[in-house]
Amino acid sequence: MEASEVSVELYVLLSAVLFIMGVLGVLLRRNAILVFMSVELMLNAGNLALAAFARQWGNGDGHLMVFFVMTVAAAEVAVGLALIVAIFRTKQSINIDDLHMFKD
Amino acid sequence: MFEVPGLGDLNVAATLPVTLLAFGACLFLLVDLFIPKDRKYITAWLTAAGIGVSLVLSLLMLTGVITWGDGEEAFFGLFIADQFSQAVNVAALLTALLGVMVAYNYLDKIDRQRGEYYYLLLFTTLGVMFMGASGDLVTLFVSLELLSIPLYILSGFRWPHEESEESAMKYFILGAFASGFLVYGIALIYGATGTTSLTGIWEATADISSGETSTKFLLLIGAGMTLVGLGFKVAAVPFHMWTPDVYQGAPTSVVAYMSVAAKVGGFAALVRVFGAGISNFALDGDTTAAWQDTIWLIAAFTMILGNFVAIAQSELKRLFGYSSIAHAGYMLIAIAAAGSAGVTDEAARAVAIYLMAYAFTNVGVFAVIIALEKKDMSGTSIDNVKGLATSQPLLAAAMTLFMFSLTGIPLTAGFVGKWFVFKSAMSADLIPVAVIGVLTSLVSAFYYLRIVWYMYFEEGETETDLPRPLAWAITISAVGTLVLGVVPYLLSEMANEITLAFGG
Amino acid sequence: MENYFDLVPLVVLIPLVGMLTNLFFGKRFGEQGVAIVAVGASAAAFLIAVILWIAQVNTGYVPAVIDMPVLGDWINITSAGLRIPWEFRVDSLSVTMMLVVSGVGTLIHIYAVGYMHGDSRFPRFFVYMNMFLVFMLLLVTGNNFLMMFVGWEGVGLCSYLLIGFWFDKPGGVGWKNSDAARKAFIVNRVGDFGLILGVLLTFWTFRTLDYYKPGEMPAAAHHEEAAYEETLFAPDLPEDEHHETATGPIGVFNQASAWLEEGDHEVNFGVISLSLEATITLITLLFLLGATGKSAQIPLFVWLPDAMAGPTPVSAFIHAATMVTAGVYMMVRSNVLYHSSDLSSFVVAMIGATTAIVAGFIAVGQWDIKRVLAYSTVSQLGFMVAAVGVGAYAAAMFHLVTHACFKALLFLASGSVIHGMEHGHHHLHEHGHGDHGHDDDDFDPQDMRFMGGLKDKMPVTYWTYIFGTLALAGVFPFAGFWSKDEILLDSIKHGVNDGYLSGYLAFVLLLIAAVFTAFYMWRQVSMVFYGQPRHAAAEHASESSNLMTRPLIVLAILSLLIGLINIPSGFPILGWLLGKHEFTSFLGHSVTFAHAGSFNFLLATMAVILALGAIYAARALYNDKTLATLERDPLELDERTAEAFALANAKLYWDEFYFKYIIWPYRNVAYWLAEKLDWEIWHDFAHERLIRDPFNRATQFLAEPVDKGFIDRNFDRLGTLVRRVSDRMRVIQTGYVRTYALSVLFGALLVVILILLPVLRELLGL
Amino acid sequence: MATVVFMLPLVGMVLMLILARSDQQYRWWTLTTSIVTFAVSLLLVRGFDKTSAGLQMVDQFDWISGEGFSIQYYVGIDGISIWLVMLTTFIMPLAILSSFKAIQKRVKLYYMFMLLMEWAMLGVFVAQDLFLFYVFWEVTLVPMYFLIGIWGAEQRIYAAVKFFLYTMAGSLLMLLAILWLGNEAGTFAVPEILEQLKTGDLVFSTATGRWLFLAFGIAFAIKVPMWPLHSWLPDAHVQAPTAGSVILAGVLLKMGTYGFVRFNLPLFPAASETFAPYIAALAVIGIIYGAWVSYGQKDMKKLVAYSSISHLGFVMLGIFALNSSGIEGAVLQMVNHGISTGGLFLVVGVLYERRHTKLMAAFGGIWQAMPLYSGVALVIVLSSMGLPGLNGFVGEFTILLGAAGSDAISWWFTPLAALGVILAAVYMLYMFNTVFMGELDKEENKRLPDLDWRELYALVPILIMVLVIGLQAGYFFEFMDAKVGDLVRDISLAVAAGR
Repeated sequence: MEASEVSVELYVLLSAVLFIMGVLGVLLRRNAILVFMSVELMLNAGNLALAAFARQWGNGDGHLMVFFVMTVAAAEVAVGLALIVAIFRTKQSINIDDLHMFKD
Repeated sequence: MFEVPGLGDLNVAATLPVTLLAFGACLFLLVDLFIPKDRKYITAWLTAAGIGVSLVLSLLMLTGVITWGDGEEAFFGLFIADQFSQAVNVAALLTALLGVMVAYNYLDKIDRQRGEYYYLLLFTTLGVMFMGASGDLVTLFVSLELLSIPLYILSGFRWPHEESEESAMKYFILGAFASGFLVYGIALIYGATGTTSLTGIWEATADISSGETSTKFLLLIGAGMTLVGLGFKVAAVPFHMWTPDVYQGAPTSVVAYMSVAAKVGGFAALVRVFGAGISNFALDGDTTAAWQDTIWLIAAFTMILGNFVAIAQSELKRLFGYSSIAHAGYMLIAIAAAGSAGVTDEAARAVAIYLMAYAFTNVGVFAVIIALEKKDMSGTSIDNVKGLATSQPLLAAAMTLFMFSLTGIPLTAGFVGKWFVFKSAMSADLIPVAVIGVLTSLVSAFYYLRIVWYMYFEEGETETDLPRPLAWAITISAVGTLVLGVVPYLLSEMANEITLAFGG
Repeated sequence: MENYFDLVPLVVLIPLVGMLTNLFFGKRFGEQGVAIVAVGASAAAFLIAVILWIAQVNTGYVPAVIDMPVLGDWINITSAGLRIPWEFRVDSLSVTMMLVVSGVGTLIHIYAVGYMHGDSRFPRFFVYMNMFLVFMLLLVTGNNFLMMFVGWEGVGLCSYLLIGFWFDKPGGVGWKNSDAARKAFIVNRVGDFGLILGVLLTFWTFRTLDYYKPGEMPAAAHHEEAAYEETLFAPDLPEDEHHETATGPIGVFNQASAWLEEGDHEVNFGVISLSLEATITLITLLFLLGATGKSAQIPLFVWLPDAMAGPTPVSAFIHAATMVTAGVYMMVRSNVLYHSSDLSSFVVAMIGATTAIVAGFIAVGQWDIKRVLAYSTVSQLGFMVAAVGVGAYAAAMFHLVTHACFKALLFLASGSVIHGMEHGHHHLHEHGHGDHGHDDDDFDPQDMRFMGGLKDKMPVTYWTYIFGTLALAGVFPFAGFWSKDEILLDSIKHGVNDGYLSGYLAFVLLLIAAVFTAFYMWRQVSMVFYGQPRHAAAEHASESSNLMTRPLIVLAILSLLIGLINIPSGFPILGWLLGKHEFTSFLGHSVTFAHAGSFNFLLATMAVILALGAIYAARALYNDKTLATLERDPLELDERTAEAFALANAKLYWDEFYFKYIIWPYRNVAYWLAEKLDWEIWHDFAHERLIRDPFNRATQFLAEPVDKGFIDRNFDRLGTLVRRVSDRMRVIQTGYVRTYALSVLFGALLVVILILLPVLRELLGL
Repeated sequence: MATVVFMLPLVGMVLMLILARSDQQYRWWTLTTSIVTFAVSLLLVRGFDKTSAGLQMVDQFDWISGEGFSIQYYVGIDGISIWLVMLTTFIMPLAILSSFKAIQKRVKLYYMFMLLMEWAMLGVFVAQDLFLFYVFWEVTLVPMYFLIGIWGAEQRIYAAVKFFLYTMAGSLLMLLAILWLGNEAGTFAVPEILEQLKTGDLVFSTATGRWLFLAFGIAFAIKVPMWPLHSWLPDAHVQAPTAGSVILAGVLLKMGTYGFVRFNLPLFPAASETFAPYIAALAVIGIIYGAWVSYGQKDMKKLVAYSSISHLGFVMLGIFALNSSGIEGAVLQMVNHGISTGGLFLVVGVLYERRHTKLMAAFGGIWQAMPLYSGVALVIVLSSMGLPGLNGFVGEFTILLGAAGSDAISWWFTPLAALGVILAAVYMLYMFNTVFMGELDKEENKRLPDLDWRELYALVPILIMVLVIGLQAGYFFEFMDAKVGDLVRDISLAVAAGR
């Protein structure tokens, strides 16, 4: 196998940055949809790392995983959006900070 | 170059309890469309029947009455059909069966009698079963999502009820967040080992143990992030915060089911990843896995926090939320024990036994809470059990049994579970955490006994609503709790067979 | 003849049957039936004792050991070598005690039938009396220390029950009686504490508690001990048989003799080892503590005067004639041990002699007729104990026998007086003679200051009382003369011949005590029988019934004659007529170191003259004085003696001392322990404040600040901080979901750091 | 055979639940069951081989086993456990009989718990497998918790919870020790573990032995209860109904002392030797402290409760004298204490049923009003005080004898413990004098009815046993001798070998 032009480490580093951005997004955003998107960012950071490692190892396992993650992410979003719609109907808000009924 | 594998190569026979049910679930989904709204009991019955068939098959395979398939691997190692997975199947299916039974009338009560409930429940059960059987991180991840997503929906099943929706939303956001960690963790493990197959990882870790430090870093960070994802599912401290809120907000029948199912799935995956996949990843010169200390610390904190905080609760659903956190801690002891050489199988066995015991007991507890719950979701405060022993002696007796089981008093299933867990800790020389375990068991007696005392020693008026399926569910739970406690060899005979296909 | 020894269990069992019969059927029998059963049981026991005595004499005084029928071994721990059978011992010592106990007992039973007539608990009284016989006879017939201990505590129990017999008397008397009963039991228990420790030590020293094993003979005394020619009374057995028994299983006393002869024997028990001599000293001192309890010696004599709260027959029987002599019996039984320990003997002699003089002194200052007699008993027991201390075991037993007769007589006679006084008092009430200006509530039938002039009213009582008094004072030829004289002589011989200091000391103290004895006895006689009646009740007193006076007469005769069983060898004529040392030689077959005393004419004369002098003095002081009711004592009025009298009257403040320094502190500490230390501090404070509350606080802490607060507040703050860092300086309300997510993140970081620690450690080479 | 005896109460309970219908029937079913159990347990005594030191009438089969471990259903009796089994079967009918009148609410539940209690207690005494033992050990908590909590006095809940938590606290550590031991040995059956220890197949370090000893010991010490862990006892005793106190004092506390003899001594002989002086010191403190505190009480039940601390101090002292006299005395004293203190609680219960107070100050002169009752009470009080000829003395004497001759503990424990005998007289007679003697000066006491037949039937067996043991202790010792002799020899061999 020939040496890659861009080393795997850099891909992983990028993915880590993306992951952290995703995490921060979840933490800082109040809008539910933006939060979902941040989660997607985290998942895709994982995907990037998987792809990079797949390249390093030269086998298909990582790619396989990537496909599944993408599929699952889509399913998650579907459910998530449905939930958001439902909540919007009852609360007229998709601010996740409004969800704090349980406090004892 | 590319051959289409035959069914024989896939070894489908070994996977039948799971795959049959999967087909069944899809079928019911279709059938349900043609069942009129006022006859949803047909769906319920169908679901129960499907679960029943699968349960019988799993039991037969677990006890070795039938040995289908060729070897313990199916689908080229993606699916592992070893005894452990059969045990997980049994626990999951039992929970599902009881879940259906407690749900039917409850759904009527809250006016949400829908066919979706049943097949969503079936799908999460499938998720649990696949998790227990996953031989690859890919299947593990997918089945985790299969377990989680229907649960998010079920938590919000009572919409447009605010609390239910809120709990679904919280569960969903945090669950997805945790999934992100899991995916990233899987990526890192893959990066370290070059494979997503657990067998492959197991083989590779031996090299890593004496390999480069950076690879060790990669593997351990990956393991840590995987732990976050799975720890969230089982509600281990500090990933437990969602538990009480979701338990309180979600429909009680869902809680009854998921408090066990999510744990079964989560622990099955933990056993697969930690107990098998990276179980022999020890640093040079160590006899125990590098991650062992982390897990037992988490176990300790989980037990301490779960038990202590539960004491302060007065809302039963919240209380048992914390109680379920505490029980996650006990099972984590066994996971930690799996990190010692030679204890893996014993630990997996302990987890499986604990899960079965917990399935009976905890579903039973929530079934009793369902009986207490009123239409407006009130009636689940601890004060509501006052005087239960006089108005409903049998119900109170069952609840007492569950309480003793959760406390770990002998002759109940809970004791057998704790016995095996602590025993595995002893085998792994994890004495400090075992000490914490028994001491927190004592703490747990505080709040479990308080419920008994409210039922028996206090006077009070309690209305209960006990339709027949619910009564049967409670009966089965109680009998199961008692039988497993009195004749634990039923469990242990099975348990002796419980071994992992690899690992240790 | 040996077969008769098999009867010995009956001596215990017959009173037992009597007791059980009256216990279950007494209510149905009526007084007469109960009396027949109880007296019959006692008499039958006496009869058997007589048979045993005759059998002893006719078999050449061979000791016999008889098993209890039906019952197996009492305690039997083979692996520890402990075997305590129910075995009775028939030898001269036990037969002597049996005769005294059942003989005097029978007379007192008869007397009590009259005395207790009309009491609502008549049957119960006789149940107790028979029960006492059971235990007392068990005490003296047991063949091991533990059986003796059964009797020992059993008689204590009976004493408790009988002292408290009138626990229900109104006006606070009942409580006082109950307290007296309890005091007796507990003080005795203090003594028993010593005794039981002594028994434990005995076992670990000799590995048995049997006095002698069956078939074993008491060893003969060592030759060098034979200071007097007539001393030795070796068992009438061929020499070879003696040796044979010595090699078989061997009892405590012969073992002790054998080892002492060997010399240099070490005793190991538990973790320590001691020389045999030291061990025996320890054992004997512990036994002495037991004896001071039961036989009312210093420092434990305080219970006996209070014990007079019981009915008078009880005082006569238990607290004068029999039970209180158990200590003396026990020490005589252990003569082999006491003999070998000079230190113990010294202590015993001193305690006995001191008690004799102290109690004699206190008796002078008492008003209560029974209390005087009670202190007199203490004093006389002091004589016996002192006798043991100076090695005069036979003399001690001799005095025990004579004292049993005349002290029982005196008590019974005093009971008759009390009965008469009560009768008079009743008479007074019935006939309305209430015009004497005395408040009747103050009337006490036992207070001698109400009596006087009873000589003519109660002639039988008077004469028998005189007999008793003379016997007690030791006037020739009454019984007390013989026995007391022997003790005095043995004491001085112990000093002069053997060179023991204790002999001299005991002699002097006992001699003074004897003077006190004569003095307080005549003081009593004067106050009770002479002069004019001081109260209307005394005027109307009348003689008691025949049931009561007949036993008095018998006992009076015995008081006169019983001394003749042991005429000392030096005494003219009588010795030749009646045989010398009959009693001592009889006893010598079971008491190894019983040696006969001789007679010293000078000493005897001196003693009698001193006694008569004391009587004269008392007569001069009290006889002619016609004291008014409750008037002060002449001794009190005289400045020279006032202080001493007050001291005697207050019993030397002995009780007060105990109350102040033992009982009150114990009780107060008990309250403090019970209420403060154990309850408020340990139960409440330690468990609630130190365990439960912190636990609750921990719970609250984990539930509120840590679980909720840590997330809700601190993570909120942290979230705000993060937000600020990310240039969003708005203060916004945070949502819980996100704080939960933050906790997940931090958890993740924590987990990652934790999980990396081992690698980091490896990296850094830690 | 052992199985038959200990399963009978359970069978009786199930039959009662199925067949009995009215309160009266529950009572008689339960009583009959317990009497039948007693009768059958007499067969144990009859069939017992006194010469054998081993287990007898063993029932054994594999219960739960797997690779590297085996848990067996392993029951049997030996010279030590037989008397505790007999004590249990003897006490239960009396306790049941004494509750006929006192228990009027939730009758069915009550008798169910009584039989459950008997079953569990018998299980503790016949179990020879650590797992089995632990199971029954914990199960005894449950019925007692309810007995105190439902049918107790005013502060019953506090007492019930305290009882449960206190005793559970100790036993959980024992659980760990059991697990550790079983894991090392590969079996939980005690005889097999002992065999391994003897042959050297199972070896643990001195330190480990001590830790294990403590883990077992603390559980037992709480149960006994040893000073200063006694704080739960007065609460439980005072609050429990009469029958509860009888069972508690009569049998439950013996489980602690029995545990020491059954497990601590043979399993950890070296540690036993090491700890003996300390435990003996605590025991002696308990003897004196308990007696002293008893004297300061105003409540009869509390007085008796504290007296238990004192009496069980004797038992502990005897056990840790580590010689046969001490141990046999201790075992007999367990029985004696069960009978005497059980009897005392019955006696107090009689008065409580009539006057609904247990304060001594409320009485006085009861002897006059209730002569029969007082006579019975006197005998039981005397037996508790250790009057020779009655049962208490034999135990105390042999214990003191053992302590005095013990190589394991210092000599001065003996006189201090003997001091307890005096103090026992002090507080017992204080109670007897205050309640039974003195003047009958309170109006409400003057018309108290004497014992009825039912109460008499509950008390007379106690009197009989008091006398039988008191006069024929040898018979009882004979059963233990072979076993205890073996035990003592094993301990000294083990100590010599440094195990």
